[in-house]
Amino acid sequence: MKYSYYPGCTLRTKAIDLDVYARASAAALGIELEEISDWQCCGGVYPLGTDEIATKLSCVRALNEAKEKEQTLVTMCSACHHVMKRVNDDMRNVEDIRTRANNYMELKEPYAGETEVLHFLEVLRDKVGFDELKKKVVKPLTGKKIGAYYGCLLLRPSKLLAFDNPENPRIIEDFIRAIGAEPVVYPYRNECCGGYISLKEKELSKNMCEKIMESARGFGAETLTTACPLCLYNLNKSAKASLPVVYFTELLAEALGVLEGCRNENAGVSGAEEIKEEVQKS
Amino acid sequence: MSSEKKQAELIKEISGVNPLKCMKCGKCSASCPSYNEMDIKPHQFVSYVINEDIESLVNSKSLWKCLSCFACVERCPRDVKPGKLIDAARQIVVRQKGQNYLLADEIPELLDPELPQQLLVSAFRRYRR
Amino acid sequence: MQELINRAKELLADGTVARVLGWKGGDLPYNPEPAYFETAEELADFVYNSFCGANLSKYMIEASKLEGKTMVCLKPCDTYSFNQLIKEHRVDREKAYIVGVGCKGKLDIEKIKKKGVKGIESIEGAEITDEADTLKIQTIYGEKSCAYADAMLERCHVCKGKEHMVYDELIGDSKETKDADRFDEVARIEAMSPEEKFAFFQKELSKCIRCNACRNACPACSCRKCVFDSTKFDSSQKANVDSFEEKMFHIIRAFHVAGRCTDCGECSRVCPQGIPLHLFNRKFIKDIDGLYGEYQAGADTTSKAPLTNYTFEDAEPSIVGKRG
Amino acid sequence: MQRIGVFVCHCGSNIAATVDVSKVAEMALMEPGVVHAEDYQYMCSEAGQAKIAAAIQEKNLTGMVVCSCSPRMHEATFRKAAERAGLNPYMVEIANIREHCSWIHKDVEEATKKAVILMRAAIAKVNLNAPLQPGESRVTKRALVIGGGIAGIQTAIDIADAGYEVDIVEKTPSIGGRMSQLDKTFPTLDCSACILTPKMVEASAHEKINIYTYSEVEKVSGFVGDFTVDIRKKARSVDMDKCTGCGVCQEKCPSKKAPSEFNRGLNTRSAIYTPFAQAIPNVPVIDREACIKFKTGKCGLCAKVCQAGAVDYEQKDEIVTEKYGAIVVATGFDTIKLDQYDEYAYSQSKDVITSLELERVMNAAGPTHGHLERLSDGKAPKEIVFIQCVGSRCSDDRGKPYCSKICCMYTAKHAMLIRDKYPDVNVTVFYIDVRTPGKNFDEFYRRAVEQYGVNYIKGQVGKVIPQPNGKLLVQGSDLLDNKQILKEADMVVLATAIEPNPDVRKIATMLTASIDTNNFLTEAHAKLRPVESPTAGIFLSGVCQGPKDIPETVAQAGAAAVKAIGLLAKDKLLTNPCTAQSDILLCNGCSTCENVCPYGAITYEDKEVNDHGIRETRRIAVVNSALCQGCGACTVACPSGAMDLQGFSNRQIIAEVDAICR
Amino acid sequence: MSLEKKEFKPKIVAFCCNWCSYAGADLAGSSRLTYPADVKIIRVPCSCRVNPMFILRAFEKGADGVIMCGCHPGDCHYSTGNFYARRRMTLLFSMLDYIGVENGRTRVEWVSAAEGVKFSETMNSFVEKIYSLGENVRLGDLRCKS
Repeated sequence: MKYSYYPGCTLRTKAIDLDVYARASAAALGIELEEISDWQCCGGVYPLGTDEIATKLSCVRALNEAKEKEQTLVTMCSACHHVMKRVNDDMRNVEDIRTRANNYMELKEPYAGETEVLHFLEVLRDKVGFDELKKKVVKPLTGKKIGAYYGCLLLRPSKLLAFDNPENPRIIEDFIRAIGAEPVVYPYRNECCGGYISLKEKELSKNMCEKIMESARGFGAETLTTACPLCLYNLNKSAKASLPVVYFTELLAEALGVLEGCRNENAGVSGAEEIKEEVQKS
Repeated sequence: MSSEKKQAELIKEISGVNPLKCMKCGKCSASCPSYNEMDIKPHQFVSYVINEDIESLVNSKSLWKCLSCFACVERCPRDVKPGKLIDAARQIVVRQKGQNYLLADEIPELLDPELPQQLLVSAFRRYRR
Repeated sequence: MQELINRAKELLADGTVARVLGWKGGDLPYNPEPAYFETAEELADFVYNSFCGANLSKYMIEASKLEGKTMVCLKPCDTYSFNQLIKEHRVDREKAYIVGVGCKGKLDIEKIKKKGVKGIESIEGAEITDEADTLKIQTIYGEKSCAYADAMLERCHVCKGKEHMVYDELIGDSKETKDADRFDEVARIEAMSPEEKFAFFQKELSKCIRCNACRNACPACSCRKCVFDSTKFDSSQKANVDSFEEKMFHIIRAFHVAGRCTDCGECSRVCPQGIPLHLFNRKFIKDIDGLYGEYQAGADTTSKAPLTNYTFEDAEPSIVGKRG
Repeated sequence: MQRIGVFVCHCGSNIAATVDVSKVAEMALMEPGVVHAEDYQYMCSEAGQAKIAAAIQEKNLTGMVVCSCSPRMHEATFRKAAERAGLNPYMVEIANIREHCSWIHKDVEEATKKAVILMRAAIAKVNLNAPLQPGESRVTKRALVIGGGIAGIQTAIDIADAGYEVDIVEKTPSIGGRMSQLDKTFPTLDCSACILTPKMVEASAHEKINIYTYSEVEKVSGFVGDFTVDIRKKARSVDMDKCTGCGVCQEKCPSKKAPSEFNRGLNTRSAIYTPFAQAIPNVPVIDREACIKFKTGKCGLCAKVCQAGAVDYEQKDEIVTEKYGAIVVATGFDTIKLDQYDEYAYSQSKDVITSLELERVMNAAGPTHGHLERLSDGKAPKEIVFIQCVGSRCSDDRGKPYCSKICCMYTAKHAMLIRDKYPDVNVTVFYIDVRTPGKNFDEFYRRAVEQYGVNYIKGQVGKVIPQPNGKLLVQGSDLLDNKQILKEADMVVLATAIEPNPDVRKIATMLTASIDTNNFLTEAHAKLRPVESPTAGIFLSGVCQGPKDIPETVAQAGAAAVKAIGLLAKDKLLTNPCTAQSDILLCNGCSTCENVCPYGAITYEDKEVNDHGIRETRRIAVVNSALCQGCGACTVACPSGAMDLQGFSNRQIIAEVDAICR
Repeated sequence: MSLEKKEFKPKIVAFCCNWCSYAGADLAGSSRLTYPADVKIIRVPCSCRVNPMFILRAFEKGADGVIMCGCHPGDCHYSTGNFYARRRMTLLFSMLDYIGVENGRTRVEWVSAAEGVKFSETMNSFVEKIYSLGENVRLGDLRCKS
């Protein structure tokens, strides 16, 4: 199985763990992730305005490359998944956006949403299959009580993302079960962590994350897992954050026995300096 | 057309939302995680657009409290999608020159060592032109 | 041929049949024509050779009304037409004694003439017993030759097979002649631009003189009275004023036989203007096969015809635009 | 040549404001065959009809065109007017210059031009019309009622009381329907069983009523006055004649794990069961999927304990074929599935229930024997939240776009009953609007607020959040106080939208009765014929036509009965003469038309024909005009044009095409 | 023929079944949902009454577009009529496309009695399409054009 892979900006820097574990796990599962060449950042949030075109082009570029390679496009980060799927839907179903975006792009042949976009979790569920995954687990995480934290971007709007039941999702729970751990279902797992608001409204985000943590702990979770670097950041900032938060790929790598191999040299990259530089440039 | 009317039309156009479909059930406000931070509540956005009171809307701090978490969009029984209206109002503000809610100068002090790239680009896109 | 004549004599003699429907020689070596034979003497004129292309099944509509049985010679492809006529209650199976005759591909004299062969006196190699791959043609200008396959009717190149679908007995051997796909031509036209398509059919149909030869030969076109001859649609009996009427005639004709046409190719064979009329029928057959599942009219006498059948999931008419 | 009169209606200003009606009338006179044209304010009025009659008689008209509203509106009116004046009603054609012209166009010149063209098409058609005579068909004096809920029971009793035989076909083992599941009824709070059971008994004891329970309609053919229906009597596995209803089999049955349909799956029942104590007939059925005997071949306990020897494992489904003159659909409703509404945690918590489930919880015969308790732990709740409009009034594709109509009232009822019986339980209702149009309805709701102190909050709930301590956190809006509310509750009750019984689509297809996008059966006219289907002989009773409460259902059931009685009282019916006919000289007898006829109206006969001197016997298609409904499928299937449709003939339609394209 | 270019006013024939589409057109009317006056409706009992002859006849007489509307598949008043109509029209349209007639000139749309909005939208888009295709030169009978 060979896929086009769109890592996204954060997986190059702060969330390099999410990426490294994913690649190691994919390799262990016989999945080849072929990185999109010269990908550009998806923008982190989907531009909601119906007249937004330029902000969607980086996604179109990646989607078109996958189309040309006749591959499914896989994302690891919730936000990239969200933006990519929605832009793809625009290209497929919104004639105005499709026409205008194609006018900008000057592609060999117009892109009309042909590429299939999947989050890596969907690949595990729909392509690999959780039953198959279970068979490949070498170090089951037996006894671990893990709460899935979905947040918003994986689930909503459910009609477009077609990821899982937006109000009572189960894909990560099934994943947790497949790697031998015990999923803890708690009602706040699809509530927002605050998202980008945490840049300027730190308190607001903190309150939200505390609610989530409390709920998860109340139902017996010992660890939380997420697919989103921003969720991870916000949850970790929660003052009463008593639960560790890890990427789902880390759990996967551990279960597949490839974790040690990638406890990596990249650990400890300090992103702040680079970000500051980038900001100065912009 | 008055400028207020024009702006109301612009919001409807950018958002693709027909506010007249709203039946004022309040499910959006019941779902909003930022509700308490907002001066104009999600269900009220619709009325402001219908009444063409865009001035109040663009000056509302609610614009900057919305998380785009799409809970209101997901649950709205009438397909009104208040979150999209809010974003359209936000767009009207940030598309006017110099109206960015996030200034480059203030960024360094908002940063911390763990802060992910994604947060910054997301905030940039929602808050700036 | 002699075997056929002998058998016909026997059947006439023992009273099994009252008459024989076959072919008799024409005024030229290559134009035998359908004929009835009622006595052993008359059978002296009986011929069956590679120019006996005519499909005799349609004659059985009238023959079914006559007293007694008729022995009818049907080639493999003709039997599809006969089956279809049974299905439509147009012929009476009990009134027919079907002798399935062998076929090695029928010849098209126009193809020979197109090769510049003129003043034909006789043609050797066209007898059903001949095994020759080449025809020897005696003309007033001397002997010419022509490969058998090159002179074959278009329909024989896309033959449905040499198996008889319905018969009482079989006489004579057959030889496979299929060497092309019958939908190739249709596909080639489908791939044209609308302008090219229009120009193509405009050119072909402008040759039509509304002589009704196609209609008369077609075994599916067996209405007692054609809609184009009746007053039911205010469309009867007037001279063609414009090219549209030919189009209308041929489209409606093809539509009326859609799902019933066995693709016997008689329409094209008999057209004096050489219009490839089978291209209309084959288009419908190709669409029916593609949209509603493969269907061969006349392969049996019981299946539901595509146009009197449906499924809930049938394609919408908009598929026409989407196929591009 | 026809002598045609053209009558152009102003429809007040509805047409005249946009169409120059006098111009249209003037133009009419230039058309072939037209000998009279006039315009008038309201052609459908008595004065208008008098004008038509006068013209018919004075000008000796042989045909007429009315340029007016849609033929679906007044074609019948004008045909009757023509008939009274001595003109064959089928010589009347309507040009629809209102719905298809004046109402949708603004420019007078453009609309007038179009009106003229529509009129020309109608004139061209009338020129080819021929007088038609309706045929006659007989009426079978027996009615079928599909569905044995309160609607079906009431309809059946009313028809039977008028002296006609009625059969009720009910899918489940007992009649009674949804109403039998209710505890109390609004606005009087009387016990549902107390008022329903006597009706059930009356129906079953009525000498004119025959009840098929555990049965389904399998096939319907025929038409108004003469339907033939196959009814599948599913194998009950118990002999109805022998069973005494003692109940021992149910007691002894070792398989008791099947979810009870009657109690909405909140508890279980035995494999051999009657759905509830007052069931009619009081004869159990064996649920073969749950029965050990049927699953493994062993057991057979029920047969052993049955003293009457009524248990019959060999029983098979049986098909009964009956003839009916009229059919009443009373298939009722169910609540929608809630899998699209997981924000209310229905699938996550046992303490989130639907209102219909609450009915069972409150009922003495229910899973908790009438005690209000949480289904998760059996504890008495202290705080109950009701959420209104769950799945109703949703224009997204999760729910239903309509108001379910009954929820506001039954929620007030529930709130009141709880507060009355358990005064220490707090009840909060989240509502969008409280809708109480009905006699004593608003008073009832106000009583809940004023007398019983039910806390009504205007605002929808966004999410129900199960807490680790087992409570439910309800996050809702208070739109009047402009607050977001977080309320901890012990139970949440969802006023779940109702939808037509899922089987109704299948039944409607068999009946060729039309159905709307929400699966409600369509009425022949929304205002004037609300209990009839557009398909003649089919009548609508109860919620299958639209949401309604019990009083309304009973009223409609009676109305449907009256309509059915009106039909059954006739000895003969006039049939639509717009049927297919085959031209014997053109027919090939090829059977193509027969294959597309949905009514089996076409047969073949050997007929002697004289075709221009040639006499022979031919196989010819013959249309049974009593069966033919006039769809025209055969006319297009026929390659020779032998089959044609009266009133919509090939030449008539072609004349219209020509007139439009002229 | 005058030399000055006349404004193109297309002739469009719409066949509507009595039970669904004609009622849908009535609903469009009573809801005042406009569509161009170029559309003229012919009432037929069912879409299965529409003979390909009628459609070709319309084109012969100068129609620029022909649209047929019926009940949604499965909702036919006569239960199966539109199923047959669907196959007939699919094959006919395919044939017209095959001989080079622009596909946009023919359309089938299923419109229920409740879909006044859809009726009006359908007619608007169909008329728009016909305007974009222009006059029907390929199928028109020149005699009928002035």
